[in-house]
Amino acid sequence: MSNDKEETTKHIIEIPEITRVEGHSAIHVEIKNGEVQNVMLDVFEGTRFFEKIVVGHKYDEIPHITSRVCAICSTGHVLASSFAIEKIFDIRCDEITNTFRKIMHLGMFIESHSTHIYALALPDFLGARDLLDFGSKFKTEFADWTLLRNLGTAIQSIIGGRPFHPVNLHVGGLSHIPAKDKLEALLAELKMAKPVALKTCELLLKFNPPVERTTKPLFMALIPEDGAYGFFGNKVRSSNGFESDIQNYKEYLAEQAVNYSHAKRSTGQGSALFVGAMARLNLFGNLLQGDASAIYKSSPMAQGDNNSIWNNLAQSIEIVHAIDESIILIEKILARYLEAKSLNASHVRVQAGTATGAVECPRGTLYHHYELDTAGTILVADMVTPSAQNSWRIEMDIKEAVMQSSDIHSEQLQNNLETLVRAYDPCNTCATHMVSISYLEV
Amino acid sequence: MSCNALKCDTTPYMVHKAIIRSITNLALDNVLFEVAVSDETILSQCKPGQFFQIYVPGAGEAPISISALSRKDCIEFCVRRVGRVTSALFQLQEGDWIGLRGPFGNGFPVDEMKGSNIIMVAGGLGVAPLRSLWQYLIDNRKDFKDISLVYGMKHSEDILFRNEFRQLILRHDIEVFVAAENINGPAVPSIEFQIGRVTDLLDLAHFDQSYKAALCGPPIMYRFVVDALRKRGLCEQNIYLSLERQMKCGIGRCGHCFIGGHFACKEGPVFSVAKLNFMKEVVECKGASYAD
Amino acid sequence: MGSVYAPVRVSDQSFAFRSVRDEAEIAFEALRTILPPKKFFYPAKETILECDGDEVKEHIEVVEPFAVFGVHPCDLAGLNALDKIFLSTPQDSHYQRRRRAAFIIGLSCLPDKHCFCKAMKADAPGKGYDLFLTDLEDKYFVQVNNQEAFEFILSCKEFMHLASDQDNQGYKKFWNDRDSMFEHNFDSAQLPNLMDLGWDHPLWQELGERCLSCGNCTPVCPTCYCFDMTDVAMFNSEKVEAERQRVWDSCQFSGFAAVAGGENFRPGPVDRLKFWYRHKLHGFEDPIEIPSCVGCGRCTVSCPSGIDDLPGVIRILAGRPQLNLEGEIA
Amino acid sequence: MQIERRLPRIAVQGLTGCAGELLVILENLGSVLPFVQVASFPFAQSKNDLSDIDIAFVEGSVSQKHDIDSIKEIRARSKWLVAVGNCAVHGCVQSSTCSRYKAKELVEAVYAKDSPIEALDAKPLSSYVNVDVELSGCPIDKNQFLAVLASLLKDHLPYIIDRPVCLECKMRENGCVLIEKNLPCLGPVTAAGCGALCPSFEAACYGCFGPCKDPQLNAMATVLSEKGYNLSDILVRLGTFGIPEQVLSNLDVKR
Ligand SMILES: Cc1cc2nc3c(=O)[nH]c(=O)nc-3n(C[C@H](O)[C@H](O)[C@H](O)COP(=O)(O)OP(=O)(O)OC[C@H]3O[C@@H](n4cnc5c(N)ncnc54)[C@H](O)[C@@H]3O)c2cc1C
Ligand code: SF4
Ligand code: SF4
Ligand code: SF4
Repeated sequence: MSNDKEETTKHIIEIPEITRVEGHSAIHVEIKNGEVQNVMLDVFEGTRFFEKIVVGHKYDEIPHITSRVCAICSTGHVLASSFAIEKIFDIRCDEITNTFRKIMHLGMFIESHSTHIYALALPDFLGARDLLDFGSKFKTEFADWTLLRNLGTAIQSIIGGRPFHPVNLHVGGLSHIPAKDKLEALLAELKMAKPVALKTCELLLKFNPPVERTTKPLFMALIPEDGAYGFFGNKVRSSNGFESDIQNYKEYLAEQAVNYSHAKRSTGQGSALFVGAMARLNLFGNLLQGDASAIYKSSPMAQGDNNSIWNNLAQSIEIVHAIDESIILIEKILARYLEAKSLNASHVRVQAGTATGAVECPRGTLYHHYELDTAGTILVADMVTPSAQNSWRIEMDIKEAVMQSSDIHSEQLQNNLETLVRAYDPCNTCATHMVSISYLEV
Repeated sequence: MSCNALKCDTTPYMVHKAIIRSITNLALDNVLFEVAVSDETILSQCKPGQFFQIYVPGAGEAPISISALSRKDCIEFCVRRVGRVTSALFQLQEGDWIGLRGPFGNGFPVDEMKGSNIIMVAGGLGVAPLRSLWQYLIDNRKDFKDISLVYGMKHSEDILFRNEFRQLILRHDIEVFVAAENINGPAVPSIEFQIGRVTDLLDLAHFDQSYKAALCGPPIMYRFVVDALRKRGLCEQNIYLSLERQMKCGIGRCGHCFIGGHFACKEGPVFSVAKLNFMKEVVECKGASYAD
Repeated sequence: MGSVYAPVRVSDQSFAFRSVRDEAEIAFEALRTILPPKKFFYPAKETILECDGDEVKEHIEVVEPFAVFGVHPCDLAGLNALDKIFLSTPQDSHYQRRRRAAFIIGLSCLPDKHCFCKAMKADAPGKGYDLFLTDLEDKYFVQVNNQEAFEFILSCKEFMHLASDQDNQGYKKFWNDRDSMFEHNFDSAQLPNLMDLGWDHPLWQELGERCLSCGNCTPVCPTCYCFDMTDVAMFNSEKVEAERQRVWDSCQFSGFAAVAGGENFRPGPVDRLKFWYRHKLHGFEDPIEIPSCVGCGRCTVSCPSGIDDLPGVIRILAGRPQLNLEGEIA
Repeated sequence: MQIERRLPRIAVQGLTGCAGELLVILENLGSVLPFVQVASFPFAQSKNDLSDIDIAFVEGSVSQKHDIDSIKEIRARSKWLVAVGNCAVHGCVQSSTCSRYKAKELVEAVYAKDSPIEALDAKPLSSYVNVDVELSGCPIDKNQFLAVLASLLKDHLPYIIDRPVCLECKMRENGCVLIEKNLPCLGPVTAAGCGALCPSFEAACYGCFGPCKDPQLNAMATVLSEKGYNLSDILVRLGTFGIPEQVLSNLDVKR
């Protein structure tokens, strides 16, 4: 804090914790002589040290342990860690296993995106005080959320065993092949949910950004592995044309620990990154099919509007995609159901090595990196979460918004900031959690 | 389809609804519930030393001894708060209902005890079931010879039934001794505490091998008291003790109260030491043992 | 029409009674299922009473008639033992209701190395079945036990013919041959005495140290019946209600004999294991005055620690040439 | 005069955890809303009031000073305090690590040398305050949660099963993966509640509900080492979801 007493009036304005985000954090805005000096995203969720937690554990325990980083994207952590370890062991899962994994992952997208859109973001737009108020005043929307969320949890429960922290996904494959009749029931549920997903997009298309965006963000996402819109891959691309193998993630994502927060933050080749649904659409939206493609093309995003508020819409488009894609994938499995094979642990050839695995999670790219010894025990681990990648960008957005504002103490600005931050769907449990704002006037 | 009868029995776990008539605080976490029972047959079956399963809806059942019969249609239960069911019971108020099943088990063999000298030894909450026995003895005073009552507890302030003890002490046809390991809390007028354990009191009490003894207290007490009684020449056949076990059904099904192959709920909870001697496991399980 | 239950394969080595719709689903080769048929009559968890605010009522489960196919002699003996427990006075209406709804079709079997029903005198189809089928390779020899079963037979006459002399011979041969296939043969009449004499045998300590107290041995046993009763509060549309539930318990769990005041009458696995063996080999002074084991071998195959080798334990208690326990387990 | 009956006030708070329990509670809120007033649930609503709480559900372990303050405040303001989830009951994965490393070492390894981040050893709630009910699970089972809430609304202590997973596994009639596949199933020493989920998916239980009552760890380690697992690996595995390091280091495994 400054001791420059002459030019400053000192006071601190405390704004209650930003709620309705997954976690605890605060935003400090430092203002000097009316100029924003510094914006600090302080994640005050307790530290959990996952990079160290896994060390000394056997490879087969890793997906189950890392899933505990975050309930909401647990499936993503399970898959990213499995991919990394499978690379070390040089295992290639058969196509049906991969298909199951894809459906499971899509289930997570449906659950996570719908919960974010309806329970966390939408109450702002609709003018509901909070979720409970929202539940009583907007019964249809509440029912739509329940339907979509139940669909997401059903997919994850049938394939993974429970709504999150799946028990059926392991390094090398699935321990149990889900029953045919359950998959058939899922198909019916998916088809029923489709109109609701379309409705969600329409709803979000109507909401206009609360604040202007002035700078162009740097988007980054995994290049989908099989040429169609998807969430698995081994290379990234960013909106400035940069491409790299994920194994070089340390070089292009300089991760730094900042002294005001428990969350580490990443930079993309030195500048603030934007990852997540909007980044994926921006980079690979042209790969979408069917309804998802049509909605995307008609959205402001396709016209080059980069306001981060459209991340909500981007998520709803991904729900449409996830539903269509799941239907295709389940039908594919049902056609070849008898070929499905469960994991036989003795076929996993354990060997030493180092590798990186990544998946696109609802909030952005998630990296897991491991070094194993010959017995399959973890020696070194590293994880880079989407929230860590977005945090700098969030700080910049806040700075922009505060600078645009005529009255930095207005309730309107406060609300706008909350809305803005929430649009990133920051899940600090992964790096950590989210948000209270205090202005620090120096 | 082994049987063609159309009607099935009703469940043996059905409870009888009874209303709490009064609630009296006896000591910290010890309360006397007076419960009105409308069913005459239940009341007429009750014997000293038997127990009921008391049901608090939503919380569960716990076996609780009959502490007395009162006002013609009431049963008194003295309950200590220790866990789920007993805590739930403590939330209830006069006028609320509870469920009862019972009476279960064999109580003290009052018929066999007739015509004898009797000594009763109570430790702590063990006084609750013995109370039903001494009330019976007093009601049928002429059927029994000399009667002694020995009651020990850890802290004097935990004494239960203090008014009743005052009255017992005033009677001349029953010898009463009360002891506490620590004297604390406000004095309890007209009750003279010895400092020590029940075993110390036994040295004071006048009794000999002709006595029959009824015991109730924690397992550790049994070990010492039975030894002392044996030394004074009491025959093992004539020493009765009431055993505490987990009991979920009261009708010899749930298996929790098995001791040495016997169901404590059906054949007990009162056993003679002579009988327990032939039940392997009682001796084996140190906690339950009176003779190590 | 109620369901038909029969053994189906649930894993590499295990079978379970499940509802079947097609003969192809049935695993005729199943020797022992994970749970014995007791689960149909005395389910792992059932509601006994319902309580909504002021009313307590018996929960009366409407049981549709159902058939259980493929019940082997040891399991029939197990059911007879449970009948004696649950149908003694006061009768357990919940058990009774299910028992009456069942049509039981027994099936002959050939023993493996874990079977010792012969020693426990539970190896022949005695009672407790409606029909009993003996597998004579190209046909079944059917025994009919009551009027209802007889009526059933009449209803499917076209598949039946009256047993010929040759069939009778075949039947006798089957059971004679089977009789000679048992590895374990000992005199079960001596078991209570062996158990008493072996009460302080060092074996218990050895077994207890390996015991996981996981309780796998009791639910699988056709004659284990201990239970817990708990009240579960729950929400319905307007109020909070409660149910009184009966759930399987196991004497192997550490809280089984604990009472208030911190006393636990069987605090360690050694005490608990010995208690269980006593029940199985000695029996209780309960309505079954026989050792409460029917020799099905389930406890042996479902103990993850490999210590519930009943025949092995019996041999050791009997003082037969000391077996290497480790060897037996492996 | 009609006095409006006040609905019991509940609070749902998170300390350091993965938000799993918050999510389970959020997803099941619909069925309990008629019975309670949600006074505080920062995860789901903006206006929160932590005063005069009847039942507080707290997720997460105590891992920093801020958590200590929060849990003490919640304790002081609520009648019933329920620890939900493995983090709040046992400390979960982060606590197992804290017993293997010093907190400072962890900060340095994950952040930077001389990082100002203040981390405490992750501990369950009961290390700091008196907890009335502990409902473990990672995540908690929704039916167990509803039963706990229903009991507490009647002011009764809930019944929570403390027996091993094996019991539920047998009830579901799974083939035992420890016996049949030699997988390192921790079901025998893990508290039930999940319905034996992993074995029902033909996988080994990894202990996410925390230890059952009086787990026989010596015997568990013996059985696994006989199956060829390395003893030190077994101990690390056992410790993952809440068996304290001190307990494991005192085991006396034969072999
Ligand atoms: C014949 C008989 C007569 C009795 N008479 C009386 C009486 O007159 N008055 C009276 O106050 N009490 C009496 N008791 C004791 C009383 O039944 C118990 O205190 C009561 O059952 C406790 O129930 P609860 O639900 O309140 O406690 P619980 O919640 O069951 O717990 C109490 C304690 O019991 C132990 N415990 C119980 N079940 C388990 C388990 N599954 N695992 C581990 N530990 C367990 C624990 O130590 C626990 O702390 C009697 C008991 C018997 C058998
Ligand atoms: S004790 Fe074992 S062998 Fe005997 S009946 Fe029970 S499970 Fe079968
Ligand atoms: S699979 Fe695991 S939980 Fe199931 S019985 Fe075997 S050891 Fe127990
Ligand atoms: S089986 Fe074990 S690891 Fe799996 S969900 Fe249950 S407690 Fe958790």
